[in-house]
Amino acid sequence: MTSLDDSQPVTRRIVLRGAGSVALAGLGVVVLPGPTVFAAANDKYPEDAFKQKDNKEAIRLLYGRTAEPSDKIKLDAPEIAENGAVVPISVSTSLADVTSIAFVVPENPNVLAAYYKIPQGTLPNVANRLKMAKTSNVIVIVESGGKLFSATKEVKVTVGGCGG
Amino acid sequence: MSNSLGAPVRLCWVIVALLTGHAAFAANSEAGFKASYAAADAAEKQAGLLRNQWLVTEAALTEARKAAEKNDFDQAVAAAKEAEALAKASIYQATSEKAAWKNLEIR
Amino acid sequence: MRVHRWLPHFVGRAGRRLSVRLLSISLAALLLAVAHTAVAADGVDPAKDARAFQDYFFKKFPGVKPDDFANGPYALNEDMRRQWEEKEQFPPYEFSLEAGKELFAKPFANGKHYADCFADQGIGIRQDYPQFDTKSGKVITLELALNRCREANGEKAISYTGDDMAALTAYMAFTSRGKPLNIKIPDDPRALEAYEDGKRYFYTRRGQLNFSCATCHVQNPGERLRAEVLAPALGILNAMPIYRSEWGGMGTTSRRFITCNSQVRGVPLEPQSDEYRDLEYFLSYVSNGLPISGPGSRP
Amino acid sequence: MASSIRVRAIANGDTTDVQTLIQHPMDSGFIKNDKGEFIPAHFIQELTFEHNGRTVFVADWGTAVSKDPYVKFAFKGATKGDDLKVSWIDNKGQTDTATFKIQ
Repeated sequence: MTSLDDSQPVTRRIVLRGAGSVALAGLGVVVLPGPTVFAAANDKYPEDAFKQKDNKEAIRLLYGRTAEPSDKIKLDAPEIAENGAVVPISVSTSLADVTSIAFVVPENPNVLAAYYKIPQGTLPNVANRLKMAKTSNVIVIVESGGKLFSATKEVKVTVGGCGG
Repeated sequence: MSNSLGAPVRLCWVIVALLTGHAAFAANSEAGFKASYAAADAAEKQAGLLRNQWLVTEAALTEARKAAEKNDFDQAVAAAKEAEALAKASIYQATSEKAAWKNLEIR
Repeated sequence: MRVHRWLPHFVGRAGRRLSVRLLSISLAALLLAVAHTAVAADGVDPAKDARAFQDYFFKKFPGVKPDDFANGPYALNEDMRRQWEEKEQFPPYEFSLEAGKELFAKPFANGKHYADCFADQGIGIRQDYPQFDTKSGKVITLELALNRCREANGEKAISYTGDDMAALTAYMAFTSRGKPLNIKIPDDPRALEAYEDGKRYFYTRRGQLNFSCATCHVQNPGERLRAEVLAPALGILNAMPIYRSEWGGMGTTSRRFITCNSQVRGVPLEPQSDEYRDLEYFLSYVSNGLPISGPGSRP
Repeated sequence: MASSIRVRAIANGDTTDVQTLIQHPMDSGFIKNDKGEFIPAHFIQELTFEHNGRTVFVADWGTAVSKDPYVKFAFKGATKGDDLKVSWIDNKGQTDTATFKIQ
């Protein structure tokens, strides 16, 4: 993880996330130490972003900036989810220097679903399975060269995953 | 033909009569509840012998018992009457299906 | 009033539309039936039934390869098929399958194994179940055979709807994947009767919704009922047991039958009751020749 | 106890495809049990993949990741026979770690 920190420009996100942890500690929230692999301060689990109910706020807390749409991101998700409890969603992109990928589902109770850190040497392709409470856009945020890009697709959900 | 289609329709009028009729009467007693419940329970047992009980009938019977426990006999009798009507509909269904199932068969 | 009494009040818009359609279908069927009054009680001919049953589905879905019916709704809907194929890369029944393998290998207290109760040590035999037992004159399903095996070896029976039964049958199905279903009806009037009883159960309307198994799985496969794409009856048991996203876990054939009954608002029967065993016998027989695809994953 | 982690890591030339399935309830905290009480949130928060001591992928998850979660990614620089170490920690502090051979 340290090699990533050396090679990437320091973004505001690191500062913000540091501030987030301080705030949490101040509120008496115990941040689990976790195994040594999670040691680096800016690699902490973004707990505050994962609690957000508003997608713009979640993205702001995670990255400290807004994303612009990009046609270089391929977001693959079903038109109609066979069941909201298990919605297969994948993304790939031709954008260069990708450092992270995040999935946001604005209609879920907690809007941020997953945030993937992509070190150098790892391809900017991720597939996962998410819960969707109801019909919603799925927004994928790709951090590339310190900038944020997004792609959006609507997934219809008729049997909700009652979760997220 | 009129026979096959008429029966469920007639049954529904019976339900209407039972439900509306009840509303017009004065408050029901525990004895009235016991009689209605016994009739509903007997019909549901018969549906059971035909292996064709309905979940809604069971729910109405439970509702009747719960209302009776609270001494709400109006509600208890209404629920028991509904249970009886539903049980009778399920008996009708099972009986008519003894021959009617063949119509759906792929041959 | 009639509609109000016999049909769901809360199945959602799509569901209600389908229900209304089903109602008109059922009325039409009723009219048709009456027109032909007194259908002669014709002789039972399972082989002819199976041909007609399979032909019905092959004609209804001319683009679907026969073996693909063992993949249920995924054979019929492209968008769902893609979600399924993605899931099959690392299927959600993986953990159950491993648990089943362990359970199957674990000896009973008396030192014997499940394997000792089955032909070929229980490996690659799923396609032969259910069987008709000419001694007892009854249908023996795989789930029943597993519990009989336990009891014969001094162990308590396990739940027909629980995770252990699902895991055991998942493993046994997995070792039989691709083998064509091969259900036999021996020359015994009781076997024919069991088959016919199963057939009658399959086509009989029940529950407050007045649906038969066939209403959904013969007349309307590929249609959506609420969000679900209805599976074709042909090959439906070949995929058992299944991981259902709706259940968030595994389910046996017993669990599936019970769920079907409650979904039409009927009181389900006891698992492995004679009716369910006969139903499994009929439904398996008419899918003879289709490959075992279980364990499966379904929405 | 069998490991909660299943991994298929396959090297194709320079690129290794990794698929992972983890046995975990991923309770969101928004679902009620049969008694009508909310089932407390219980979900994996961080899942880490290491190859030769180098972190190659980190998944931070919230409550919206499906039960028995699945993730697929690919990275460069590994060869067949290398070890891939996978570990997770959930919001209750429970963890699991397992090491797999790249095939």
